[in-house]
Amino acid sequence: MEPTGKLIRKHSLEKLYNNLADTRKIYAPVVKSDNQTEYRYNPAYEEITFEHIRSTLSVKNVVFPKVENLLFYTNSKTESTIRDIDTGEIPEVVLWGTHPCDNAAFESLRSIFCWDTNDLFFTERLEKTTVIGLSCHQSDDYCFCSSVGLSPDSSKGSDILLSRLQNGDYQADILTEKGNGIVSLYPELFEPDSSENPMITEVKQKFSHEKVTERLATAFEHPFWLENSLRCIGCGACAYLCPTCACFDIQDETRGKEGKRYRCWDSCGFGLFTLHTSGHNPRHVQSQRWRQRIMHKFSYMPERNESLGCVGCGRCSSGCPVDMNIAEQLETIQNI
Amino acid sequence: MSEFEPKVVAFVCNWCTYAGADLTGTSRIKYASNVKIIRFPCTGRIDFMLLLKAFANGADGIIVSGCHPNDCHYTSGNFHAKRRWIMFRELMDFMGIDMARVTFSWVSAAEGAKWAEVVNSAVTRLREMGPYVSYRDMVNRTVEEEVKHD
Amino acid sequence: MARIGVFVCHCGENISATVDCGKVAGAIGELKHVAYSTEYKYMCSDPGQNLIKEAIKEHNLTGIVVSACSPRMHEPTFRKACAEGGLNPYLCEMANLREHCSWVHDKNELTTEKAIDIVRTQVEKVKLNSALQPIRVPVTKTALVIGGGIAGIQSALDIANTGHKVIMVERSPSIGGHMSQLSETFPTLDCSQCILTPRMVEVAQHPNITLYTYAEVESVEGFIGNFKVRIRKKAKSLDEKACTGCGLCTTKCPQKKIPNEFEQGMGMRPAIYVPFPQAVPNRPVIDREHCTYYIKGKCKICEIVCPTKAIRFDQEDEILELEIGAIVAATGFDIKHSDFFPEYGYGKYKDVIDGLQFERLASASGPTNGSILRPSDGQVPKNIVFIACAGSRDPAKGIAYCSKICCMYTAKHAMLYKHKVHDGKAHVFYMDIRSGGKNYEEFVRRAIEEDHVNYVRGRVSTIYERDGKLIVKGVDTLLGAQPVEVVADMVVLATAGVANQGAEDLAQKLHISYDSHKFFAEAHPKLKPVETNTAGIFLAGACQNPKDIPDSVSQASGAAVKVAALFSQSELTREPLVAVVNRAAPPLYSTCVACGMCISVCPYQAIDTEEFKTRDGKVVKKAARINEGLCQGCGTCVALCRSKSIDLHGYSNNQVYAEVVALLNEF
Amino acid sequence: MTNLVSRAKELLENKTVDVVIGFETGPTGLARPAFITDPVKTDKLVFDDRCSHNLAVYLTKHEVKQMGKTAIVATLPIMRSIMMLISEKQVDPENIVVLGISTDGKLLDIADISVMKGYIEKSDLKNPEKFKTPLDELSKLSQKERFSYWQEVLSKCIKCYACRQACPMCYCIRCTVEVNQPQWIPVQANTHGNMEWHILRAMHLAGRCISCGECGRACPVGIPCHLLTMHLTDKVYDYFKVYAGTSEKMSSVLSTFEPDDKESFII
Repeated sequence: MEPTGKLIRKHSLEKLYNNLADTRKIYAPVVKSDNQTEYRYNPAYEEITFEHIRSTLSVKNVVFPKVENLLFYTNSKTESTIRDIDTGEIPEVVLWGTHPCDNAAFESLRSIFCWDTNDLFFTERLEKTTVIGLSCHQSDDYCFCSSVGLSPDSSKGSDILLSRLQNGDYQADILTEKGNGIVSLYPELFEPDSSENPMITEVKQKFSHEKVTERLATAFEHPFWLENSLRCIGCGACAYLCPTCACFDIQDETRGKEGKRYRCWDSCGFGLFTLHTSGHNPRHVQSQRWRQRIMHKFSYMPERNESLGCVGCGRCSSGCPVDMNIAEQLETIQNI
Repeated sequence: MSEFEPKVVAFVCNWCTYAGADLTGTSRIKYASNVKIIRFPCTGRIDFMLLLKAFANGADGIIVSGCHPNDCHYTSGNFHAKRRWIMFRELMDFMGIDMARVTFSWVSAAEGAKWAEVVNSAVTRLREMGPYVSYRDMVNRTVEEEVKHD
Repeated sequence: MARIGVFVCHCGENISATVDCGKVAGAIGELKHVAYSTEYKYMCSDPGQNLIKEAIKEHNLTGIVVSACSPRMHEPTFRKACAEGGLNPYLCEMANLREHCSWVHDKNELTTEKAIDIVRTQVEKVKLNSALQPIRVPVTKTALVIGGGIAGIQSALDIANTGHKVIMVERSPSIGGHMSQLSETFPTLDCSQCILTPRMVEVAQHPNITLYTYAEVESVEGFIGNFKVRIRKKAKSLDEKACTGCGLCTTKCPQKKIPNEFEQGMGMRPAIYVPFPQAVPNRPVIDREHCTYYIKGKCKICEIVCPTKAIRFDQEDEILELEIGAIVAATGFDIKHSDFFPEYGYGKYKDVIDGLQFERLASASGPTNGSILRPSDGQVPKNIVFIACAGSRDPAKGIAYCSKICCMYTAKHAMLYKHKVHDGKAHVFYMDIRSGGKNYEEFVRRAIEEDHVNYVRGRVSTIYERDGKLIVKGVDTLLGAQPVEVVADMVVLATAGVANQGAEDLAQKLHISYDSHKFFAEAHPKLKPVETNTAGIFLAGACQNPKDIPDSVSQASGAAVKVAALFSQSELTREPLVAVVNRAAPPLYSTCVACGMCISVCPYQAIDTEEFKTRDGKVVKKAARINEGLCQGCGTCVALCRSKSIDLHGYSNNQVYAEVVALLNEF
Repeated sequence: MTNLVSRAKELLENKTVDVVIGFETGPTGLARPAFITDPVKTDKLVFDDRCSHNLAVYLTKHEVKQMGKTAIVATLPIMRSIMMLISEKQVDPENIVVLGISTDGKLLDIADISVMKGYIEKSDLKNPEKFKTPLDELSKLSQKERFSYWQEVLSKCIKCYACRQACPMCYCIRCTVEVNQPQWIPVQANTHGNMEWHILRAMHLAGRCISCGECGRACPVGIPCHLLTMHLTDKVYDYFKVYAGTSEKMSSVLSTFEPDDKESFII
C-alpha cells in the first residue's frame, strides 16, 4: 500500500499503547539500569522509554526466540511418538518503539530463515508481529546505520513508524496493511499529518558497505584478520546481541519417557561451532572465526541472500567486553 | 497415603558407606524406603554436578556419605571431597539453594546402625520440609513461562 | 542396540519375602532395550548361573543386571558367569535388592517400587558399560632393597631365597645399620653383632644378591614391575677386586683424628677406613673430605703401602642404570642427638650422652672395650641416670609420637650398667613404661626387681653441673609430684627416634608419601602397613616409624612376601577399573590442558604429563596421562577435572549421570 | 606513562620480547587491550583507571602464544592471574616479562617471578572494596530471597560465555558446558540451565579466582556473576586462610587438602 502520514498526539500515543496493551501482547522498551534497556511484555506506559539509543538485546527474539521448541516426543519400549507444535498457538505481538535498524533486521533474518524453504516457526512469528517503530532522535558513536544503506528514520521493516516532533507529538507513518489495521482499530487517535519536520538524529557515514563487500571478495587470506582479532576473546556476546545473527543449535532433551527437541541461539564465534567429531576444526583459531563473522555479514550474505547481514545498530561493539569495534574495522577493511 | 514421601538419592562410596548400608541389611535394621543408593568408588569421585542433577530430576533430598577422615580406602579421596563440599555448600547457600536438604555424613563399614539413623533423620526432616517445589518449578518452567519473565 | 538381560533373584525368601520379584521382573521387562527379564529362586546357584549363561546366548544379550544381593558379595561370581556365557564380564552389573531393600524395608508396595527403581538404575548404567580387558603389566623380576640395616638384610635374604634377584643399595661403606652398633639386644641380652654378622655375610655371599655399598639412589622412574632406577656408586678410591682387605692402609694413614661415625663420635678413625671390624664388605674407602691427598694434593701413603696396588685416587662416581620390578625401602631411622635438649645441657656436659653412644660404651668392640667409662674423664660412673622420652611424646618439641623402642632399651641399658658396675646406682626417669611385646614386661620387671634399678615416674626438668657432678632435677609423680634431685656421674638420654637424614629426598625420588615427621607413609594404616601408595614400593623397618628389631624383621619379611607375590607371575593382572585421559587426533590430541590439578590430587602418583611433539621435537601439546599400572580407580581426578577430560572405567561420567536420571524418573 | 612506553619500546627494540600486551584507547574513548610488536607503536600504550581488562587472558590464547616472547602490562589482579597460570602450567615464566603496575599506577620493577611473588604477598588480596557492599547485601537476604534474586538475574543470561572468555583462569579448550556425553548443562539458555552453568563456573573457580571482577564487567546483560566467585574467594580465605595467585606451585584449595580441614556439617 501507499504509505500515509498521520499525526499522533502525545496523549493519544499513551491511549494507543494502553489500548493495545489491554488487548494483546505488546513488547516495549524499559530502562533497567544506567546502561541496560530491556524489552518487556506489556509494561505500564510510564515505564516505557522513548529515549533509548539501543536496547541491550535486540528484539530478534520475537521472531527467533533464544529457545524455540520444535517438537515433543514420548518413548515407549518399542517406539517414539512425536507431537508437533501447533504454530497456531503462537500469539500475535506488537513491537513498540523499536528503532529502524532493528526493524530492518527482520528482512535480513527472513533472507536466512526463508532462503530455500520457509522456516515454519520464523514465518509464523514474523507474520504475527506488528512493528510500531520509532525513528531515532538520538544516536552515539556506535551507530552506523547510514553506512549500511539505512538511516535513523528508514521505514524498512516497520508497519507504523513514529517520529518525534519538537512539541513531543509524533508523526506516524502508516506503512503497511498491518499498520493500517492498527489505525483502523483506533482511528480517533490519529490526526492528519502536520507539515512539521520530525527530530531525526544524524548518523555519519563511516564506510561504504559496497566497497567493503568488494574488498572482502579477495581479502580472505589478508593478515588483517589476525592482527585485528588478537583482542577478541571469543565469546558470543556480539552474535547474541546482534539483531541479524541467526545461527542456532538443535538439541534433544529427554527426561524419563518424555522429551523435546528445541533450537537455541548459537554463535560462529565459539571455538566448538565448527569442531568436527574427528577433532578437526576448520576454524580452529579465533581470527578465523572473526573473519567468518564479518565475511558472512558483508560478503556471503550479499552474494547469496541479496541482503546485508548488518543493520548498523552497533550492539556488537557497545556490548563487546574488549571493544571489538566493527565499524572501525570495516572502515579499515575498505582501504586495505 | 496422605503423608508426603520425599525422594532421596544417596551418593555413597563403595568401601565405607555402601558396605555400612550392606551391614544395615545384614543386621536387619529397618529404615525409610525413600532413599536409593548410587555407588561410587570413593567420595572423591562424586561430582558436585551430580547433586544438581538429582535436584533437577526431582529429588527432594540428597545424602552424600563416605569414609571417615583417615579411613579412605584411597587415603585421601574423602579429604578432597570434604573441601569440595565445603565450597559447594557455601555457594549453594549464597544462591539460595536449600542445603538443609543435603545431608553429608561419614558412615563406616561397621556403622550399619548409623546408616539407618542418617537415612531416617534425613527422611523425617525432608517430610517436614515438604517437596522441593521452588527448585522443581524453576526446572520445569516451559519456554513460554521463561519468556513471561522478559 | 543394547539388549539387556535382567535376572531377579529371590534369594530363597530373603528378597521375595518383602519384594514382589515377579512384579519387578515384569516392570523391568517393559523397559526399552530390556530383551529378557526373569526371576529365579537362587541366582548364585549353579542352575541360576546357567540361566544367565543360556540367556546370554539365546537372547543375544549385550549386558546383564543381576538383581540380587550386594555386589560386594557376589559381583565376582556373576561377572565370572557372564564371562563363561560368552559376554565380557564387565558388562554385568548387580542391583542390590537384598541388603539395600528387602532386608531393610517392610513388605509393601513402596518396597517393590524401590526395587524397580534400583534395577532400572542398573539397567540404564549397564547400557553404558564397556567391555573391558584386564590390565596386564610385565614384571621385571629384580627387587631393589634400599638400605642395608637389619630390615633391608632380612627383606633381601627372603626375596633372594625365593629365587629372585635382589640389588641392595647401602649408602655407608658397610651394611649392618644401627643393629651393628648395638651391644646386646632386649629382651634376651644376646650380643647384637653375634646374631647380625652371619646375616651380613649371607647377604654378601648370596648368589641372588648384588650388593652396592657406598651407593645411593639417584633417581627412580617408571612404575610397578617396570622401574628404571639410577644408582650412584660413590667413588671409594679403591679397586675392590684388587683389594684383599688386609687393612695395612688404614693403619698407615697419617690422618687419624676423624670422629668415628660408627662409634657415635666416641672414637677416631683414619681417612681410609673400614667402619668396623666385621664390616661387609670388609674393604676400606677413602673419605675424600678428610684425606690429605684430596685436601692438599700430597700424601698417597696408602697407595704406597698397598701390597696389591688397589688404591685408585682418580676413581669417579659411577652411575648404574637398573631395571627393577619392585622396591623395598628400608632406610631406617636416626635419633635426635642430645644437642636437641638445651635443658639437659648437651654440648656443655660431656657426660650427658644419647642411647646409641651408651650402646657403644657397653659394646665389647666399642671404644672402651665394653667398660662403662664416662667420656669426660674415663672414670666409672657410680651414679647413672637414664631419661626415657627425651623428646618423644613431647608435642612442644614437635614430636608427639612415642618412639616405641626407648622404654625397652633404657631398661636394657640400666641392666647392662648394673651387670658391669655392681656397686653403681641406676635411676630411670620415665613417663610410662611401655613394654608390650613377648617377654618385654618380664624384662623390665627383672631390671627393677633383680637388678634394683630405681624407676622414678616423672620428668626431668633440668640438668646442670656442680662440682664435677651432674645434678638431675626431676619430679616423682607417684609421690605426689615430690621434687627429686639425683647427683649423677653420667646421664643417658633415650632420645626420640626420627626419620633418617635424606628421607624426604628419597621419598620424593620414589614418589611415595611421607608424614609430617618425614617417616614414609604406608598405604593403609591397618590393612596395608607394608605397602606404600605407590604400587610396587614397599616398606620395611624403621623408615616407617621407630621399630624394634623383631618388628622390623617381621615387616621386612612381609615386604619380601609382597615382592615375591608380585614376582610369582610374569605379568601383573589388574582390574581395568582405572581412570583414562581422553585422546583425539591431532591437532587436538586431547581436550586436556595439562593444568596438573589431577596430578596434585592423585594419591598414587599415577598421573604425569605427556608431551606431543612434532617431528623436529617441538612440543605442540601437553596432556595428562594416567599410568594404568598405578591407578587404583578412586576417581578423585575425574570429579575434579574441569574439562571432563578424565573418565573412570566402571564409573564413567555417562554411567553415573544415567544412574541419577534413572533413579528419579520413570522410563 | 612515559616509563611504561619507554620500557616497552626498549624490550621490543632489543628483542627481549616479540610482543607487548598493554592498553590503548579505542575510537569511542574506551581503553582496550592492545598488542604491540613494533617499537615505534609503543606510543599507543596508555595506562589509567579505564584499563580494567584482565590481560592475562591472552597469555593462553593460541594466536598470542604463537607470537613469541611476551611482555604484559600487569596490575595486581593480572599478576595474580599470571601466578595462577604458572602454577597450572599454562604459562612458562621464561616466556614472559611482567610490566607490573602498582595500585597507584606506577611502573614496578618486576625482574622475575620471585619479585612478582614478593609484590603480591605484600599486597592486599581481599576482594576489592567496591564489591563488598553487594556481597554483604546479598548475604543479608533470606535464603528464599537469594534464590529469587539469582533466578531473576540468571534468567537474563544468554549463555554467550563472555564471563568465561574474559576470565584468564577459564583457559580450558573444552569447557564442561560443551561436553555432551553426558550433557552436564542444558544447552538452552533457560533459568535452570543458566543457574547450573553459573554454579559450575563458580565451583571451577573456587580457590582459583583472583577477584579481578572481569566476568561481571564482561557480561553484556549485566549479570553480577563475579559475586559468585568473589563470595567463594571470601569463603576460601575464611576456611583455608589462602588467597589464589600467590604461589607458583599448584596450591588451589580444591586440588590440595589438610587432614584437619574444619567443617561443621558432616555428621
